[in-house]
Amino acid sequence: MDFPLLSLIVWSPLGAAIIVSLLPSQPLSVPRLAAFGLGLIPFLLSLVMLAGFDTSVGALQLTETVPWMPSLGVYYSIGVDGFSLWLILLTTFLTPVVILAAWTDIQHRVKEFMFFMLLLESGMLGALVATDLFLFFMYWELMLFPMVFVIGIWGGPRRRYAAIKFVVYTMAGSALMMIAMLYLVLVHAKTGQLSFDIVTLYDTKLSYAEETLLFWAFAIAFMIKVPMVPFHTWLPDAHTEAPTGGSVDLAGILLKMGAYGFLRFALPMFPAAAQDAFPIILALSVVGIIYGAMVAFPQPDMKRLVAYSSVSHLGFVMLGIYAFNRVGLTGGVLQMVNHGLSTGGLFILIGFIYDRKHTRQISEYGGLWKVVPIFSALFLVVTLSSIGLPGLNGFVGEFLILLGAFRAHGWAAAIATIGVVLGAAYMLTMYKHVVFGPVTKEENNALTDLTPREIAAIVPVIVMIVWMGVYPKPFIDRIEPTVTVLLQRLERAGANRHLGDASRGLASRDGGSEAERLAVVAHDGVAP
Amino acid sequence: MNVPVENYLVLAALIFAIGCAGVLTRRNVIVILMSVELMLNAVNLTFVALSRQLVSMTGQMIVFFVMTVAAAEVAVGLAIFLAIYSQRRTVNADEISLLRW
Amino acid sequence: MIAFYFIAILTLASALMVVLHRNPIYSALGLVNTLFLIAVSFVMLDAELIAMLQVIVYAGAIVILFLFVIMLLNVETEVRTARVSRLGTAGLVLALLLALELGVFALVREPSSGTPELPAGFGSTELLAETLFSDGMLSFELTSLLLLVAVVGAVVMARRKVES
Amino acid sequence: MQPEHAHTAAEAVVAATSLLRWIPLLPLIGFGVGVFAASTNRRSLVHVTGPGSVLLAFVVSVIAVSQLWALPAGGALVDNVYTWISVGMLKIDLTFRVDALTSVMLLIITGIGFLIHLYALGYMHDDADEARFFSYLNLFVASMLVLVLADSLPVVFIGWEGVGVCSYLLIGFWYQDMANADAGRKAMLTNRVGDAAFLIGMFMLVWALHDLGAASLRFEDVNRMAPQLGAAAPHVVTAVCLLLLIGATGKSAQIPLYVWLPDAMAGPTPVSALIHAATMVTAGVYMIARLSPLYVLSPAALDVVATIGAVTALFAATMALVQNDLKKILAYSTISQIGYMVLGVGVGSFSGGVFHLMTHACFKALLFLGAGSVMHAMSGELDVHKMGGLKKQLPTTRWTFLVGCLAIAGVPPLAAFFSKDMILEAAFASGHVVLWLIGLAAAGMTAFYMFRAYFLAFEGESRVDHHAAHHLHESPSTMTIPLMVLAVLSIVAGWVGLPHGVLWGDRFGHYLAPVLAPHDALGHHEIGGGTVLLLTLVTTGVAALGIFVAYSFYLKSPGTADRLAERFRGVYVVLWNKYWVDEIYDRLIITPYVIFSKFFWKVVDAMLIDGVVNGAGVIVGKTSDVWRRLESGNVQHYAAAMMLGAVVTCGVYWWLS
Repeated sequence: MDFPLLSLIVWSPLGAAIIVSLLPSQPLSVPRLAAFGLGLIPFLLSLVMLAGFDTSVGALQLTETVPWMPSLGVYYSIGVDGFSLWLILLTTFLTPVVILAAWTDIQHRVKEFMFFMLLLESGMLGALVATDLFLFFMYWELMLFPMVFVIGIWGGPRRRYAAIKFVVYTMAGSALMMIAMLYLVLVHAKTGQLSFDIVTLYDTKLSYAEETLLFWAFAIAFMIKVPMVPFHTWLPDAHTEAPTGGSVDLAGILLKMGAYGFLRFALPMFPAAAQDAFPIILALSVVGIIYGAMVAFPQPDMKRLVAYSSVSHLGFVMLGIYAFNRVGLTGGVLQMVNHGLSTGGLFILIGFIYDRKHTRQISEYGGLWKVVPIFSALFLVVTLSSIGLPGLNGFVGEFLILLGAFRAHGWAAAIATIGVVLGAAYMLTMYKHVVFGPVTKEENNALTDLTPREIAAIVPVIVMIVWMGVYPKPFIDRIEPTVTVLLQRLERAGANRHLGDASRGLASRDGGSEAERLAVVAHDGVAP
Repeated sequence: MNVPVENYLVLAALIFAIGCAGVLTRRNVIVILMSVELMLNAVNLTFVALSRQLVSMTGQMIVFFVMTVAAAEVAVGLAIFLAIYSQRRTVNADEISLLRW
Repeated sequence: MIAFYFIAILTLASALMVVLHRNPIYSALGLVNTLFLIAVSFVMLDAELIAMLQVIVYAGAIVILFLFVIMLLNVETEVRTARVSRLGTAGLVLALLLALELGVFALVREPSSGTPELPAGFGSTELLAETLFSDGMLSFELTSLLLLVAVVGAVVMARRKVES
Repeated sequence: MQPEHAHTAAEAVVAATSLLRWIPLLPLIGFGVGVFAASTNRRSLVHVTGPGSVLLAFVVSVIAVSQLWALPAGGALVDNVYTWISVGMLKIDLTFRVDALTSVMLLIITGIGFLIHLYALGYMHDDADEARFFSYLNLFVASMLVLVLADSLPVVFIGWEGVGVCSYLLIGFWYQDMANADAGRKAMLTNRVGDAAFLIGMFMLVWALHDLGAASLRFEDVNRMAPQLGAAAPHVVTAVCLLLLIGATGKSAQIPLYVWLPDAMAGPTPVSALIHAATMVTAGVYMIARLSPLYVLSPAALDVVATIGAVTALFAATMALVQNDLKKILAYSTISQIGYMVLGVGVGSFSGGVFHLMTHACFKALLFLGAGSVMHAMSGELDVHKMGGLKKQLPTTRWTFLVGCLAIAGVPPLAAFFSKDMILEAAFASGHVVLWLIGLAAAGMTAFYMFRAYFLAFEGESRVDHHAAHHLHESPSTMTIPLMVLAVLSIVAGWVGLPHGVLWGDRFGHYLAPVLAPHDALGHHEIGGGTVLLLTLVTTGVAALGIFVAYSFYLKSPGTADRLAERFRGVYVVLWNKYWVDEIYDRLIITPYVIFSKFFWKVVDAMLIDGVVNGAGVIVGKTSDVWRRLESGNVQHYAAAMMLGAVVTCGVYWWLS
């Protein structure tokens, strides 16, 4: 690639952040407008990237490599493939939306808030495109700290507890990952080449024990981020205390980094160990689906409820990934985007109502349809998307995940399907208590319906929710080739390995893999 | 003029130790700072001695930098003492414990 | 050799005076003395320029600054407390140990094979400048920045006093 | 618009057309307009687009059906819109397909749907949220049309869930009463349980077919591959059929998932008529009929289907006996009648089930709309004991309601006489004599409770309270015209499916035959004409008996019923409390669920996991509390420590070297 488009996408939010920080902070509209306007630039650039994305290729595209610390084998190397493409777009899409949604939510230190949001965007984008472990790790940490500040400065009453919990949880995982990363690089260095490049590291020769240990080190870091039960308790606190913008970015993109980490690093780097880890990860996914849904049910706080629903939904994503077949993996990747949209939308809407009433307690509301019908109708759409109504985005992902998982692990998928019922239970219960019934609180009669600015913020999300539900094919088409590449890698590792019980290998577990592989040939025209 | 380099090194070590003792035993921060200067000079002496032994100007160059840093350190240090004195009416190290838990 | 021992003993004596004398003014005078004597050592080590700088910068500027501040604060003679003397004991022990170690270091290693012949102009301004502006260029520039910061810092600290 | 004929290798003629997509699209556009009208408060707009869009859909449907009829028997119209999901081998197209079975459903949905929309114009006239109502209703029709037009299971599922959501929204339409919102949520959640089973069934089916080399969920493929699948993996067929049946019991309100339907009467009456009587609740029956080639391969699954149908028919009928709320009576009656349909498909008479579905749509919509008309006149009163003698004030409603009652009771020659007969006959013929007896008992009860309601409401002395009596009036013509049309339909709808050998015979079954599994797939022994006649007489006799008992209890000697209730107190209490099924579900499922949820939240999450997390923090804090005392703040202490470090480092270095 001659033109560093991807770099531009990653760095433009940083530039925007710096510009915003140099502007005067009063009147408040200056940083707001500037952040919104500049926040659109990465989105437009990423649309250009989408147009240039080659649908038929599963490998990394638009790659850029510049020596950074060549003596240490560290390169600034970035690229995009089917796993990261939609997450990048989701990031650049959600940031202007969030800025628009947080317009009045943030009243003090507006400039600083906008600075951190844009910095956060840059960090997230960097982590999504990095194909060098060192670079990835740097961005991984870079996206942590703006979020900590966002929670810690603009958060709710328990913001400090939430922020510290978030940092400690994440850093605990990061520490493990860093050790594993260095170990891996040093093992690889025995070949005489010091490299942090992940594609190079994919081929590191590891003993099975080493591979297993390293896999778990990476996996735990990512499991915390996903988050999977029992590493999830930072999420409800962080979500609940964060301001709207923070919650949306947290739910929309940050959580995806865990699952993305599995796809980009843990699975392809340690394919055999990753596959053998399936009983534990699968069990935790299913437990997460049910457990998250159950704990969400009695929550009195809307944001906390949605936070637990994220635990449940991300359990689906992990279930799809661990199906290790084309349908499940594609569904998992798609569901990441879906969850970002629907949960992001929920947080935006809850933020709107919080702006007016300054409480998130479900019991403080009731009968809102009478007072704020537009809000209620939009809330309904997003709620339905969250519970996976066919025709809206949530269904497509859930359907593919469960379909794929059913092939690989029938019982797990069957139990997970119960999560679909439970998901409806807690979402509809919340919706009922907030929107239906008589107006029980006198002061709620004074609530005003959404302003045009707020509608402008939420409608793009709803449009995407409907689009991805009605016509998901363009999304799937761009994910699938990359899934193929990963599957081939996993199957090769499963077949080459002579360790452990052969019947636990992927190839024999998934009876359809032979046919699938043939389908791959027919579909992509590449030899397996 | 053929004093072995070891002699200078021992001399420097002794001066350094004296400086250390000063830093640890005196209460007056100004004297402590002076003792620090002693330690710096001991190091400088080592540098110059070894510079000659190894026939390299780098040692002398570093002494040059050390002097600069020392000058800056004294300027800032004394300014801090002035400020502290104006607030607390003392220049005794054991009476200044802002970092205490 | 005799000259060296003479200078060395004087240096150590004045250094001890810095550390031991209760009156800071005497300490400062001891410091001047020490610095001069070290400058003499520099000359004996063929570092004329450094010796010159030592006299000008240290004896001329820094010690004057010390004296100035001592006068300004009107510091009285130090009174020792029990706490300090306990620490002092520990400090003396530590200092002795350190001296021992460093001395042993210097002596135990293989004795140096005499003093090497020096090229012409070693220690001269010209050669030092050459080193300074080639190898130490960046450090030199950074040092200038450091001095600037120190000046600003000192002024800021001093001004705060006026405000309060 | 002319379909281009494409002759396939198979005998069936499939014609491609792009007409079909307009059938669901038109109500969907109506929905969009409705949303616009609701948000901008243009109520008059939906008066046109609400019923209008459904009328247009009806017209298009009629055109489509006439095109279908132009094709040879067994033909179909297909409209491939676009590829919805495509991953690897799995390709799900959004394709609409009209064959004989779909054509019946299409006409029911758009035809009766239009009548009900028309009725709703009058019924909802005074409601401020009219626009919202019509937009939901249009969305429902669109979803329902997708459900029946779909040519594959996933697309059916779009409609399947779509109608569920519309039902949820419409039951809770008057959201300000929390009871309505609760009823809506209950409906949605109960349905979701079925839907989860539906999904699992779908997954099992598609992978089973995948192993046979044809991963597809198109009905055509499923039904074509069914025999192969049955041979390769008979237990999979049974499992799939049973899972889909659970899905059907949710949507079609059968045991054990019927509990939502009586509560669903909280919605506006047109909704009850359209969704909870005529269309949505029959989706389960439709689905089983659609997959009949699969179901006939598993007699075990079919036996379960038939048993559930028969037991539900009787069970619901007994509960209807003692209800006082007119709409609740109709709700239990609906459950019972759908039980008949499920019984029908369960005993292999798929066309019989669909036939009853069609006739039921007519007379049950009629009955519900009649009840709505009564309710309209009575200012919302639904207790039959507070009515009586309404025939004077509400003549049209009374006559049409009477027709509906006669039709549902199975009085010849009205609709249910033929359809119910056909099912019972099939049950008998297939050797399920017990199920036949159960069905017969339910038929008698049906006649009894319907006429009980009729006599209490329309005949006899007026028990209307003073205030309501003042307002009594016949409904406006937008409401009565649909009633009359439906009354006519309730009379004639049965005539398309006469018993074998009578006049033109079973034209309906004949029409559907190419689509459904053959009647003899289960090995029915043919029963003679004499037996058929005998069975018909028995059924009719039982119905007449039911009507007579109702007459004598409630009209001739009022008070008999109360005495009877006193005499059989235990039975009455059980029926009155609806066998405590709701309470049992509550104790067995909901309460433990809530308790466990709170346990996980408060104990596992807050105490166990956060306890570990916060405990780690506390330990670090306490330890630091000890260590921080080293920080004396005295700079010389720090210097001493540094010095010590230097001494030790040097010492170690010296020691080592």
